[in-house]
Amino acid sequence: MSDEQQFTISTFYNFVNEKRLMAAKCSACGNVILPPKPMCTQCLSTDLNWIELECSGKLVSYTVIHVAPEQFQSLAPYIVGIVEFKNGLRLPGMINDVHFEDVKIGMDLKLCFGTSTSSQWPSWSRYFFRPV
Amino acid sequence: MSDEQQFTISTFYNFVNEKRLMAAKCSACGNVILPPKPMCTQCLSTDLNWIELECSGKLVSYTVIHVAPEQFQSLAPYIVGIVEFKNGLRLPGMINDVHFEDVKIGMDLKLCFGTSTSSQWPSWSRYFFRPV
Amino acid sequence: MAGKPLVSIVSAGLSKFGRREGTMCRELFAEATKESFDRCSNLDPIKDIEALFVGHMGESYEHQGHTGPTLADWTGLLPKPAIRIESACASSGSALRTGIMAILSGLHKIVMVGGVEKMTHRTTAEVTEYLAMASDMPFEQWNGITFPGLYALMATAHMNKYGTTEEQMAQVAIKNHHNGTLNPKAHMQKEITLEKAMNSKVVAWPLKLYDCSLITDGASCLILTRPNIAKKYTDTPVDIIGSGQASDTIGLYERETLTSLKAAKIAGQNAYNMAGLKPKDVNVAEVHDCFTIAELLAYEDLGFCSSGEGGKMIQQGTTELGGKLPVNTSGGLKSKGHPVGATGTAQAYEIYLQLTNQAQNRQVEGATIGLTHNVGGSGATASVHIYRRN
Amino acid sequence: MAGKPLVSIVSAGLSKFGRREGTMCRELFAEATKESFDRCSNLDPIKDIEALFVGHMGESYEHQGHTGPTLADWTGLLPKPAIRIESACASSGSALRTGIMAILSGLHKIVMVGGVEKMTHRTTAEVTEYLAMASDMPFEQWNGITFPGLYALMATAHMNKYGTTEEQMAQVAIKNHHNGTLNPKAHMQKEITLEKAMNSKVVAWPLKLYDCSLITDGASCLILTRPNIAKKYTDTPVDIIGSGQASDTIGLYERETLTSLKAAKIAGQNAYNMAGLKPKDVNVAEVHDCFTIAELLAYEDLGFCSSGEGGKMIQQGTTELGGKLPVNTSGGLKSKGHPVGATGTAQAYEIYLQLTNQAQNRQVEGATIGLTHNVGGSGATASVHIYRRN
Ligand SMILES: [Zn+2]
Ligand SMILES: [Zn+2]
Repeated sequence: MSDEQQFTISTFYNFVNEKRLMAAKCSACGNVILPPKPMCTQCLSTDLNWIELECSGKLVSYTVIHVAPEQFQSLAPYIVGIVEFKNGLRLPGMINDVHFEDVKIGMDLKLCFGTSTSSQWPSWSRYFFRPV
Repeated sequence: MSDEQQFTISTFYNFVNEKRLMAAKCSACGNVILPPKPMCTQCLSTDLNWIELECSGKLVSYTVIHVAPEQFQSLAPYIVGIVEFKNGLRLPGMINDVHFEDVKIGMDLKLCFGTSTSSQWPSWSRYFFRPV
Repeated sequence: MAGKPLVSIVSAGLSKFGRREGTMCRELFAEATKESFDRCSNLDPIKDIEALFVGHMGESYEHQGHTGPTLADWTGLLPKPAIRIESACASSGSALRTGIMAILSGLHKIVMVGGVEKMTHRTTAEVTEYLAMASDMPFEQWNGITFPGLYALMATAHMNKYGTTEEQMAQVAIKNHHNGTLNPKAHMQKEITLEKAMNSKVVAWPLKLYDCSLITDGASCLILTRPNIAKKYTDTPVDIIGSGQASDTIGLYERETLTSLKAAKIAGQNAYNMAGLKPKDVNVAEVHDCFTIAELLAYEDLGFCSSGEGGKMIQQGTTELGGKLPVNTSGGLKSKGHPVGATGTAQAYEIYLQLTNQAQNRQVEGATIGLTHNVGGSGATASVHIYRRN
Repeated sequence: MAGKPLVSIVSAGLSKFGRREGTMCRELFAEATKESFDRCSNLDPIKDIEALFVGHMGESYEHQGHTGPTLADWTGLLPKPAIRIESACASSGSALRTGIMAILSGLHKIVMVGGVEKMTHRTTAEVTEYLAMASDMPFEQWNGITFPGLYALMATAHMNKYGTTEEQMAQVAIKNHHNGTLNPKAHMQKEITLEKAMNSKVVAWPLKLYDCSLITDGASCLILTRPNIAKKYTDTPVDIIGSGQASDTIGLYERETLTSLKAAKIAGQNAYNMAGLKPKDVNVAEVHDCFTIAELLAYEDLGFCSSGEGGKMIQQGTTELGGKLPVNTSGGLKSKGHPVGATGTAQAYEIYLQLTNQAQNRQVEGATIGLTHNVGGSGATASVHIYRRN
């Protein structure tokens, strides 16, 4: 089984590394699944396909993290939020290149692609959000 | 409540730091408890006292650790064993200053006191065993 | 048969909550069990207690897993089956539910349920990291979202949708700190002012230090048995008449709404249905105020008020001692403290005290129905229990 | 009423065991559940399964706790109660017992039990450290004693007391590697020789590499229901007729003997008593061979042979395929692999296959009674179950 056929979080991040935002779509019931899961949680089918999503979305909620875990302490304070794409699919992430005062629920944001940061597990690539 | 009145593992190691091997003794039923516990597990009394044990004991079983956790890798291979003191009380620990070939079940060993090794939790002192 | 007792609580114990330097989980748990044994002189714990179910959230704090036998070892309960239950901050709520099933199953006649956590020996950064393990690793942790951060996302959404204010959240802290001064076992024993709360350091905006529960060491336990034999062990058993538990997505971002915990709503509804009661029947409740916003969500999710009215409810004083429905008389997670694994059964301990008239100067007069609401993570687990004075 | 079925297994699933690169626990568990759903077409999992109890040992591997809801989330089981059970390497044996209680309690009609662990993405040093968390931190871990080290202490004592040899231990590995070649889901698919086993690298003397079970990724699950409705879901349910569980001291050094696991003896005796059976009635068994010495101890503790006779029993071939009592037909932890949290219900999966004639070229002909023996840590938990072909 090639990696791309595995509907895993690891494959999702492999796509992120290729600068693509991908979700799983169930061929049986049409459910679009993000994060991807190996089995449709609506109809339990494993007949899935990858589909590419547009990177534009709207901010659902946000916060500013002041007390951070060690790994992120050098970035604090930083803004994180939950962003809704088309079809109501959502992902959380950091919101960069914006002042806290300018962040508003409902604002347009775009998912952007960072780079792989670690040779240790998990060596996933990063994504983040930025105002349009 | 002073530390010495707490029948805890921490207090046990405070005594180790003072080069004393101490156990809890239940005033209600006479049970001697090592490692110390705040409640007698035989009669559930919390009326306990500290008693000092002699450091001499006999080897019950042993092994040589070749694959060690990171923290101990620089010491590997090292010998560890379980030692029985009077009253059948037992503790495990490293056996130093002996060749593997000379280690025998039933041999006489003596508990010796090392030093405190860490400023991080837990900053307990070390003990180890050595042939008499 | 709504309202039929599932099990009876015949005793309960709680360690002192606080910074318990020089202790380990096993020693704190022994302290709690000792109280429960002393309260119940007709019980022979070593002979009578047949199993232990214990909530414990994090093996990282003490680098120690396999908590079930460790605690049985330190409390005289060997060789009885002893199982650790982990549902993040709802670990001992889940342990309680498991203990109820153990009794109802007929396999055991008397069981102990409880929970424990030792946290204060770790740095704030370490605790922040260990708590984050209860959230979704590949999307939430990976993006630097902390536990306060998740509740902050709910708070921002609630403020935006319903006009809830930071002052209203602070009122939760003020109430619970007041209650904590009446509870000698609470971690904090001091009143706070609105000014102090509002000016405290930001942890994850809009949540400030005084919106967050305390990092605390502590343990709690209950002894459960079949209702028909409970009077053999105590004159004042407390019956559990409703148990509801539900799960939700591990990731907060996967959920339809951020302004309500669906798992808590379902768990609450299931518990009410089992008990044959409605929210208005509850006289005293302990709810999961890990953050002040969480207590407001609890009011709404449990039907104590309508959606979006949580802020108004705290302002009206309904949930204060002396109000119509006192909530978190113990001081709650906010002031009593939140040793995560211990919290669920510590809530039950407070309700046990209230329903047996042992809550001293925080006693809710005439309380006959109590409720506990224990939430794990950002709401992926919720466990609700309803109690009745026997 | 000895021998009365407690619950019936109506389906079971197992992921491929092995190095499952690029997967997480939740994905492996989905793979196992998918098989169990496909096997049971009369079941509507989303509607019918009412709760999930899942064994998972270590939150450190994936920096992920709160495993219950995470797995429910990935398998369509939300919003059902989903609870993680941790008893070290006996986590899913404990989960199975908890699921049995859930059915017997009357609170749930159909539940899923299972277990999962993802380990191979970590270094050997990391895995060594995470596994050690199941042993006593302040005396065993603190003194550098690893998990293999604890079983090595038992092996040395057993050799000293009974004359058990390293060759006899190697025979366990040879048998289980052979069985593994017959199991397409086993991690290892290769025979080993005595020479190869004896010359493998020392891990903790006298235990060498081939005395140790494999670091493996995998997941397992069972679907349980009330015996009186089992036939609605499958023509070939397997009944569980005995469940025994016991605990012992967390520290190996605290125990009276090192040559037997008291918890396993008690758990076995309780399971036999419940089932109304004796050791000689068992036709096929999966025992906890985390290390080769552990399989020999299991023979003795379960009454398959007398104390000290384990070495002789393996030499006589009694427990080989074709012998009188085949043990670890799946390949055992040694060759099938040991994703710690998954092991208990993976053992039950093999017995389910055997008692429903689905074990293909490792089928034990005419097997009607099966047994599983799941041990946590160095023996602080033991969970024994007895199964009967319906
Ligand atoms: Zn579908
Ligand atoms: Zn005593």
